[in-house]
Amino acid sequence: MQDLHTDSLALHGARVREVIARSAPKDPVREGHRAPSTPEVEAELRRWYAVMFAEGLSGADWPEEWGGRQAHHALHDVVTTEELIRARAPRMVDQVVLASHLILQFGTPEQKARYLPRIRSAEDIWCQLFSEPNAGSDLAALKTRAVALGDGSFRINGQKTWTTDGHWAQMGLLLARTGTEESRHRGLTAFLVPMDTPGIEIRPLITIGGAHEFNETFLDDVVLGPEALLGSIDGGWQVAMSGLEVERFGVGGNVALLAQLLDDLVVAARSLRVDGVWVVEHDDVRLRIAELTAEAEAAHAFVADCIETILVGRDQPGDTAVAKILHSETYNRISRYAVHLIGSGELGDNPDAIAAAQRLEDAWLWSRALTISGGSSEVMRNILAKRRLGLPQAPRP
Amino acid sequence: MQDLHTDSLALHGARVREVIARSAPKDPVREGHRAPSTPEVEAELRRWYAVMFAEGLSGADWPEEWGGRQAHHALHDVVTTEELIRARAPRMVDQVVLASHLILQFGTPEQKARYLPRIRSAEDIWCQLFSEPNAGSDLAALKTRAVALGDGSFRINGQKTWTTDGHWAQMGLLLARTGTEESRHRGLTAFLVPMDTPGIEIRPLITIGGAHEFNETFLDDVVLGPEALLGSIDGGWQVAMSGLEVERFGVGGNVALLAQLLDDLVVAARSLRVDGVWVVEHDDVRLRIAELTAEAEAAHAFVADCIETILVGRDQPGDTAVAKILHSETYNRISRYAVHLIGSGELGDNPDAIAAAQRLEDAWLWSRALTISGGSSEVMRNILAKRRLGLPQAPRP
Amino acid sequence: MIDVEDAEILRSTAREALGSDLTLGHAADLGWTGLLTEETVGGAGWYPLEAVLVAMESGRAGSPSSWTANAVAAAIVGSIPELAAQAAGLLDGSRHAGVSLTHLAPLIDARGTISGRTGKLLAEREPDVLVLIDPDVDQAIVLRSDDAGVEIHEDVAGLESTRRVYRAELDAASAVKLAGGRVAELRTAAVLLLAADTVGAVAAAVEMTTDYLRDRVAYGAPIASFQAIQHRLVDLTVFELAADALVRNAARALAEDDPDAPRLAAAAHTYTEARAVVAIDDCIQLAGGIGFTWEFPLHHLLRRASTNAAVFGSGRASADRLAKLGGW
Amino acid sequence: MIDVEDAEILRSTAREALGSDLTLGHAADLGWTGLLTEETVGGAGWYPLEAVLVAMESGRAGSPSSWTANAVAAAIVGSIPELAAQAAGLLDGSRHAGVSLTHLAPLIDARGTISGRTGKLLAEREPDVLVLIDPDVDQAIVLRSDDAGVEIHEDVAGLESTRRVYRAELDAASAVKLAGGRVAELRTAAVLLLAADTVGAVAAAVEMTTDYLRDRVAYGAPIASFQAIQHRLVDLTVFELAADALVRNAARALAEDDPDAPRLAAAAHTYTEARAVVAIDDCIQLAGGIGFTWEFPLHHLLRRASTNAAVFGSGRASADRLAKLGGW
Repeated sequence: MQDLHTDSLALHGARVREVIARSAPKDPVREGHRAPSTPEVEAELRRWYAVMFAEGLSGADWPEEWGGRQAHHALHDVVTTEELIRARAPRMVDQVVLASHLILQFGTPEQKARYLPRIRSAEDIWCQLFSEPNAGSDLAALKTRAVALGDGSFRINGQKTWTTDGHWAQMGLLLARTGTEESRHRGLTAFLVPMDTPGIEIRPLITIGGAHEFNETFLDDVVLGPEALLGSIDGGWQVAMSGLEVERFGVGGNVALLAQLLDDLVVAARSLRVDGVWVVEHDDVRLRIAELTAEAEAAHAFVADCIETILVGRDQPGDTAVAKILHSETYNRISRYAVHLIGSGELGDNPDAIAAAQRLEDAWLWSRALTISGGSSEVMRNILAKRRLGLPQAPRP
Repeated sequence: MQDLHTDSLALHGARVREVIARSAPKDPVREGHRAPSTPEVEAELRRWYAVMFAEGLSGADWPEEWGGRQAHHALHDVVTTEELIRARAPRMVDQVVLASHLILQFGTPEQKARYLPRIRSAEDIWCQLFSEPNAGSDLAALKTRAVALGDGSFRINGQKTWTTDGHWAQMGLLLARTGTEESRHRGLTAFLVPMDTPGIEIRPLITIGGAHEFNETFLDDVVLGPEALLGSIDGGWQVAMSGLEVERFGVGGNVALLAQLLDDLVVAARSLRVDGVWVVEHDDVRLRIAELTAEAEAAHAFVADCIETILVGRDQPGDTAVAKILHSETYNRISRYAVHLIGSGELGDNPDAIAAAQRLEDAWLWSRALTISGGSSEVMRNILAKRRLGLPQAPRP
Repeated sequence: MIDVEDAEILRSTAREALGSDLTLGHAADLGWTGLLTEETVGGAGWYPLEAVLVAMESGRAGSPSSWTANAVAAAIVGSIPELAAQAAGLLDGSRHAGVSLTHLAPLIDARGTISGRTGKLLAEREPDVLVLIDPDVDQAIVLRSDDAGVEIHEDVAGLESTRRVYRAELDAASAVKLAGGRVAELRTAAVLLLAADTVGAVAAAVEMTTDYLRDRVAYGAPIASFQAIQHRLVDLTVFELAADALVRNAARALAEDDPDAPRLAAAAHTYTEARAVVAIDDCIQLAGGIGFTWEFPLHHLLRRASTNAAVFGSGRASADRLAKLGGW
Repeated sequence: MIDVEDAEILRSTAREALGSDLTLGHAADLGWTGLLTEETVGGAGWYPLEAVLVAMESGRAGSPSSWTANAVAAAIVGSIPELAAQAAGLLDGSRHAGVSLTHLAPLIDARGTISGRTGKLLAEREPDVLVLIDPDVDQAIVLRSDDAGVEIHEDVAGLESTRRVYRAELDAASAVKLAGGRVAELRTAAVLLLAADTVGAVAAAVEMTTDYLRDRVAYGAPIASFQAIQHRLVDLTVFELAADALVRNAARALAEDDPDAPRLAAAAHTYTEARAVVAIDDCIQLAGGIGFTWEFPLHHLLRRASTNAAVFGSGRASADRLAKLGGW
């Protein structure tokens, strides 16, 4: 497998670098500060997303009739992500990727024709309306109700939270309850919702890093026509679970972030004096950085392995949960140690060191998004206990 | 309170040191190798225990009629334990202390008259027959049955495990089920059992340190007369729980062990070359030892505080569980790091360093006894979740 | 020495007072600024344990007040005969102090004036009086913000959100020096007050997280009923209790002029500084999404503990001191 | 390069073979001793990844066999023209090798003979052939136990219980030296084989503990059904999987002559050495009383991982190497 692709991957990497050099926004991305903060930045970002689709840096895995590329291979996306991270260029919005795949899988021909081109042109940014204040990790508990009005349309009432990009998205992917209150995962239905539909109100939810990335979304008598239905009535769980599959390879390229954090840590540490001494001259600091490097290499090795086994169909249950734990918790530990170390000393005036320190602080304050969202580390451990280790469930007598 | 006792405690400490210098066995104790390995060592140990009782290093808290001292204060026992640890002199057997207190609290006048003097003279060593192969931490699950024979006597059948000192004890404190199989903690009864009663068989259970400290005990149609009953029939749980109180101050003096481990670590580290370099010259090693020292000081501070609050009756629920976690887990971490560090280098020929290294190895291999027995760290955390934090129990629908 | 019961009363009184946004003036009215200063110059006497107990409550409340800086500065200023009269303004809260740990030797120029940059100064507003204490030598210097050659500016980098961090740039400033005297004890006290503040922040974070998870339901049960969560909350509590005991134990030793006090203070700082940050970071994880929002107070406590960890010497410096005092 | 499926087959074949007490002779028959030695002198070629996979299984089985020492020694001996003929005895298992990491410069006396004490040599019985590899310089020396001036004795201190640790005292012994050549690759291979053995020991400990707790009942339920226990078992599994992937990744790099291989091997050693011991120690805690008994195999795995951690250089030396190769 590796021999087959090495050349193709190297070529692809070079092409991605070329596209980035030519078209990516000039301001480097900040971890945890991804949503655009001004109309100018937003315009620039949409322009770049359109380029990404046009150049096959996004959506290359779609069917050819919708703009995908025949020569595409899953590893190309891993390479793309790595290159984007290295260049600190904006990556595609996860929710856009999710919506694309679900529309391709569950959408009617009309839905595909209407939404897919608008995704490729970046006219439509998508957000996800799944989580609720009392149903974060436990989606089957969600309460937002969709009542069928008899004419094929639905009236929606409820509250959503953690709506990433909701404040600048045109479209939302909504999960609402069409079954009884007790129906859990059996009574859910998925909808495609224009965010300017009357009755939708968005309020910002500011992160601990001070960024406006997330929102609360209030749905008050929102009426959706039959064309908004994605998949079948009460078939929403299937749609949501299918979405989880999309993220399978996602973590692949992301581990490149760990190497970047370590590079920043070394850059900052080289300019840092703690208690009057250059800190990299201390064994304990050098060895601690080495320890973190080893952790990052372990995460990287596991993820690389994981991609290989998935490609040959020999992955084990829960491999992606293991990858998520390794990546997100190492990301947290590296950035936490770095901020702590830098805070304990005098960084001096080296602009590279100051920039690296700022990135590390951004990363630390963002790190809990990685260990909490998309299934918290605790939920991942529950899943692994059950699926990977096959441990018995606590009896409920 | 402190002013009141400072002088008295200093005097007591001096007296304990004098008694140790005069009478303690010459061979220093090894952690986890406490039970005597030869008849000569056993004789020496019993002689010393008798001295400890005679000199008030043990049993000073008993009522005066049974040999206790009026001027005794709970802090004296803390000082005694500290001094014994510092001198590496044998400490009193926990099970003897336990049996004494339970006989004093629950025993009939005849039982007191019969057993207490034999404890003071060290003719009787006691062991505890509580744990079973399928009821370690969960005593309410124990299965050993005591069937009343109608004439006031009982026939006992079952199996006990983790019988500390069972192989050289004269007496055992037994907990057996007199109620139905489902009676849990309500159907248990305590008995005083001569270990030479027909039907009792003892088999050694060797520790991971290679020591014979524990045993398995098989009870096969063991018949006990009514005089063996301690407390009331079906009142065994009360007896067992009262025993837990005895250990309240136990951890007090024991934290002195942590300081001793750290001293040994420093002694060994001073003679240690790792990868060709004296290891104490490395910042990382010096700071790691400092970290462990800080942990030990934290455990020490909490325990000292705990004793003070217990004495003025302002202790909080679970304080002793916190003390046990801090002491036992710090003991494990210090000894584990020490053995790891020493194993990574060349210790040289300094006999003090070699002896220190051996003690640290003993300590590490013994450390899990501290974190597992007497309520494992996991059980302590369950207790603290419930009693200290008042956390809700998982619902059982 | 304050007994168990009195300590409880002091803590709960302080907690109540800190409930509202307590400023330096209120703290002075409550007598907190005088807890380290001799009675002869208007202080309450030598009460480091009481000061530490109140500092824990300040940390718990995330209080902006910089009364601890005034308490340390008043004691230093009050012990210098030529400045003693100026202690009053620090004790009554009319003047704000900033205290920093700064290697003094490199700052003292040939003419005996002071030039260079100070360490970080933590205060609720720009300080009027600066006290720089050397980490190794028992020496301190006192400067006034309106002295010639003293320029103070706010340090806007860094995580702090409940207080402010300042630096002073000194240019041939004249300063009053204090060598020996009470410098060593007050340096130890200053370390302990920060460690105490951190312990308070941890206590608040752990309690806040525990209370939140007691009510919050997931998968049909309160999150705090899940055993894996319970054990982590217990571990956080055990750390908090041990750190609290260690800081108080060191303060008690300091109050009793026990020669072991500097070693215990170094142990307290070593034990708390990195662990506290990890503990509060773990609280954010346990609290889930809500803990990740700006409105929920956990991140302010995280920022506070993170700043405290290093504003008066790094944890590794304390560990190094602990090693040296231990003789290895 | 071996693919995912072939690797699985190799591992399960090795696991089966190691089920019974496998000695060096059997390992030789299975071709394991030749996995690092060139075909021209009787080896199988350069198969470090395969060797690492089998070493993992050896650690898992707690095997006494010291085939890995023979594999490294045969490759060194086989690459020295004047000794190449002697590789055969190491490859067929008729002679036992001991390999140690030893600073050579201090041992080489003025006449070019060797005097002093070697590092630790891990072997199933007293070795016939000694290979000492320098940690920093790409240099190795080969000695025979029956050479004049070579005295081997068993090192009885330490925790090891499944294999034996030896030392050689050298007194003006004549040795064959090898400079450059394949020394660097084989030193990297030797580190990886030990790290692999450790990963195997962790895997065995975690599986053994998980299986035990699945059946063991407390408070009316299997212990492995308690969530706090489940999460710890998961953490142990995650560590094992990551360590396994890292060791294999480094071995793959070594097989491909990737210049990054020494750095990855240093990372693998850094990552596994202390963590493996902590992980198995935690297994003993989780297993409760039974894990504390001599009969239960956990402590043998603990002793093995503890020995492996340092017998071929310390973890801190690997971390230092990692830092140096990273350029900081």
